[in-house]
Parts: sequence; structure tokens; C-alpha cells
Amino acid sequence: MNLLYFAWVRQKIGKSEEQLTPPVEDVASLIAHLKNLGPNYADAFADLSRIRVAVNQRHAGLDVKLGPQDEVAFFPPVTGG
Amino acid sequence: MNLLYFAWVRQKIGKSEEQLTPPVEDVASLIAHLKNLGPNYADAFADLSRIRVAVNQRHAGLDVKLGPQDEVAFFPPVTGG
Amino acid sequence: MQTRIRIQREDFDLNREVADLTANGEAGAVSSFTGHVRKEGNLSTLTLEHYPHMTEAEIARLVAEAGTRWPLTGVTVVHRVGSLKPGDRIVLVAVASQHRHAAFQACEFLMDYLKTQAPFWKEEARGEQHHWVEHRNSDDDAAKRWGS
Amino acid sequence: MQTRIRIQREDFDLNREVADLTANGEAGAVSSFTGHVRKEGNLSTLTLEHYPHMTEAEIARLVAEAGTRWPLTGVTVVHRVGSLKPGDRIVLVAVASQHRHAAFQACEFLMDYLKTQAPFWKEEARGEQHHWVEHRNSDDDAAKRWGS
Repeated sequence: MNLLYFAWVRQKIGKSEEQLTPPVEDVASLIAHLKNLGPNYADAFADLSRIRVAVNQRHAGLDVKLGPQDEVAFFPPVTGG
Repeated sequence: MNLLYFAWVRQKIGKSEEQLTPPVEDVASLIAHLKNLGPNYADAFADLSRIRVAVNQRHAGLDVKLGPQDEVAFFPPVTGG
Repeated sequence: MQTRIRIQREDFDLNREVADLTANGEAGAVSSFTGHVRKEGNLSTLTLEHYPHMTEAEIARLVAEAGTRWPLTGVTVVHRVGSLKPGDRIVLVAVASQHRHAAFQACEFLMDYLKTQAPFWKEEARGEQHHWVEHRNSDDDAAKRWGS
Repeated sequence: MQTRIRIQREDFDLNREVADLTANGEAGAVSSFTGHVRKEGNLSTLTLEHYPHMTEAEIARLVAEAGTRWPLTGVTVVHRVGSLKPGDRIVLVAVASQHRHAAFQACEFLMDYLKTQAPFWKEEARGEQHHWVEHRNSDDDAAKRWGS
């Protein structure tokens, strides 16, 4: 699974990208898994109301199912334009 | 009174501007006066639904009073923009 | 509110006009409208005539009215006159505001009223034929949306 | 419908972008929106980050959606990324149509959804302080106006 982090999620976790093959089946369980990887992850995911998710480059909810080939991105609500 | 004509009103009358001191008191009576000045005027003012008026450079109705110093313009509905 | 109104034969520079509107740094949003001569059939020339002085005064009134309806930092209106070719630009209305919705609304308001109030007339040349463009009732309807 | 979407560090040329949109001569109306970095207090730099590929795909979806709602002849979206200064231009959305109302509506629709859907993030530098710009709920409300 290819994980991407943007903006302050990237800064809190301390990296922009990583490859993991966690035993998870959806976005919610991936986040639960990540929060246990260390205090930086726990901090980044402390308030899920401030986190947005994209799976394979489309906006996605917590209930979206995940497979090993998926690209999952975590980021704050967007502020472009 | 300074009279101005624009677009096809100008073309039908055959001039863009003229000075007249007609014995009229409002826009309606000025038009009645002009229609008697010749077939070119009669043609220009044949269909008043296609004529717009400005008095002293502001859009005006047929009932607007006129004085000898006024500038009165006749033209078709506008098509700018 | 900074207001610039120009009636001119020459084309305009969009970059320059928008840069002038935002030079004071107050506006984050600029809504611009440009009208263009379409390429259609045998249309060869579009000639624009106007009523000097009244045009500027009428547009100034419309811009002032927009300024009372929305919080604007600047408005620029440039309208060309004279002989234009298919593909040429006819008009620019650019509105700057801190709020993009205000900028969009005011820009559309100004275009709608420009179409019904500003004393411009267009004559088309198609081959040997010349004819004056007819005013469109749909433009009156568009302007009426904004109330009086 | 002609669609151009570019994410770039460089500034853009408004004259060029509008000329490209109207080159085929179909459109008489172009509604353009430009977003600018405001000059405020001690703001020194605005840095824009984005999610490459998803950004372009997301904007392409929004443009396609606009094309189903309004009769458009072309849409150009240019969004800058990287380090910008007060006064710099951030984004251009330009929409061409035969009908000015369609052009205005589609341009505002695209800006509203760009603000809520396209994966860009802004970080401000003020003096020694850096902070990420917060998403505004008013932008969500603006996008909701258009229905889903």
C-alpha cells in the first residue's frame, strides 16, 4: 500500500510517502493501525475531523475498502484557489 | 436645442447633429415636430417603439420637458457589450 | 473604490488591467468578463458607434450602483469603438473585491446593464450587406433580474 | 469543449490564455477569475503544495461536470504552486461560451468547487511564523449552492 501525506499531516508524521502492507481492510482500520506506529502518527491523527482522505486519488470516506495496491493519501481540508 | 442622432436614426435622417429651436415643450412634441420636417425624419420616427431618447445625456421618456439649452439624442435600443 | 472607465479604439492588455486593479493589494479576487467578436459565416467587420460623454457618464452611474450593492475595491470598464474584426475583443469589465462572490455578482450585473443602458450600437458588415444589430429582449430580461 | 488544465510554478499570461480560449471563434463571452495573494500585515510568503496527478484529475472532473451543466466552448484552469509573494496571482479559471450567463455561472461553479475539492494547501509565512491556512466553512457553503 502506498501512503502519501500532505501539508501539516506530512510535517507531523515527518515524511511525505511510505510503503506499508498493514493488515487492514478499510480506511478506518488503516488510521487505527497508523496511530499505533508512534507519537508522530498519533499526533497527526489525533483529531479526525481535521483529516481528509483520498484513495487512488479520489476523495474517500472512512469506510472505503483497501487492497495492497491502493494509494492512500491523508491531508487537511484543502485550501487552494 | 442641440439634437443628436445615432446609428440608423442618424443614417435615415442623414445627419448626426443639428441645432434647432422648435416650439415644443416635451420629447413627444419634439418628435411630432421633427416628423414634419421631411420624409427622412418621418421614416426615422415611423416606429417609435424602436426609438430611444436621452435628454442631457440621460435616458428619458416621451413626457420629459425640454428647454432651449437641452441636448436631445435619438437612437435605437443599445447593442453594446 | 478605484474606478477606471475608458472608451477607446485600441485593444486592451488584460494583464495590465488586472494588475492595475490589484496593485493596492486589497483584493484577493478579480472577476473579469471579455466580449469577443465571433467568427460566423461571412461576417467581415463589426463597427461600434457610441454617444461620447453619455457613454462614460452612464457607465460611471452603473459602476457606482454596483459599488453600493457589493463591497468592491475596484472596477475597470474598457469598451472599444470603431471597426473590429472577427476574433477581436470588444469589451472588458473587471471587478476586484476581497470576496469572490461579490466580484462575480458585480461583474455580471455590470455586463447586464451595459447591454441595456450604455449607448453603443453595433453595425455588422456581411459581404456587401451592412445592417445594425438588433437589441435582444433577453438582455432586458437579464438586467431585470437585478431589480431596480 | 476545449479543456486546458495546468499546475505550474510560473505565472500565466491572461491575454494568451483568453486568446487560446477564443481562437476557434465560437465564443463571444469569456468569464475569467483570478485569485491574488493579498498584501496584509507581515505576510511575506504564501507557499502552495498540491497532490500531483490527483489535482489534475479532480479539476478535470469538475470541468467535465461544468460542461454537462452549461453550454461551454472551452475552459482553462491554471493553478500555481510553490512560493508566492503578496501581489502574485494564484489561480486562473477562464470559461468561454456563446452565452455570458453560462460563462459566469460555470466560472463561479468551478471556483467554488476548486476551493473545496482540489487538493491544494496554503502555508503562510509571517515574520518567523509559518502556519497552514485553515479551510473556510464559507467555501463549503458556497459549493453547496450548486447541488450535487
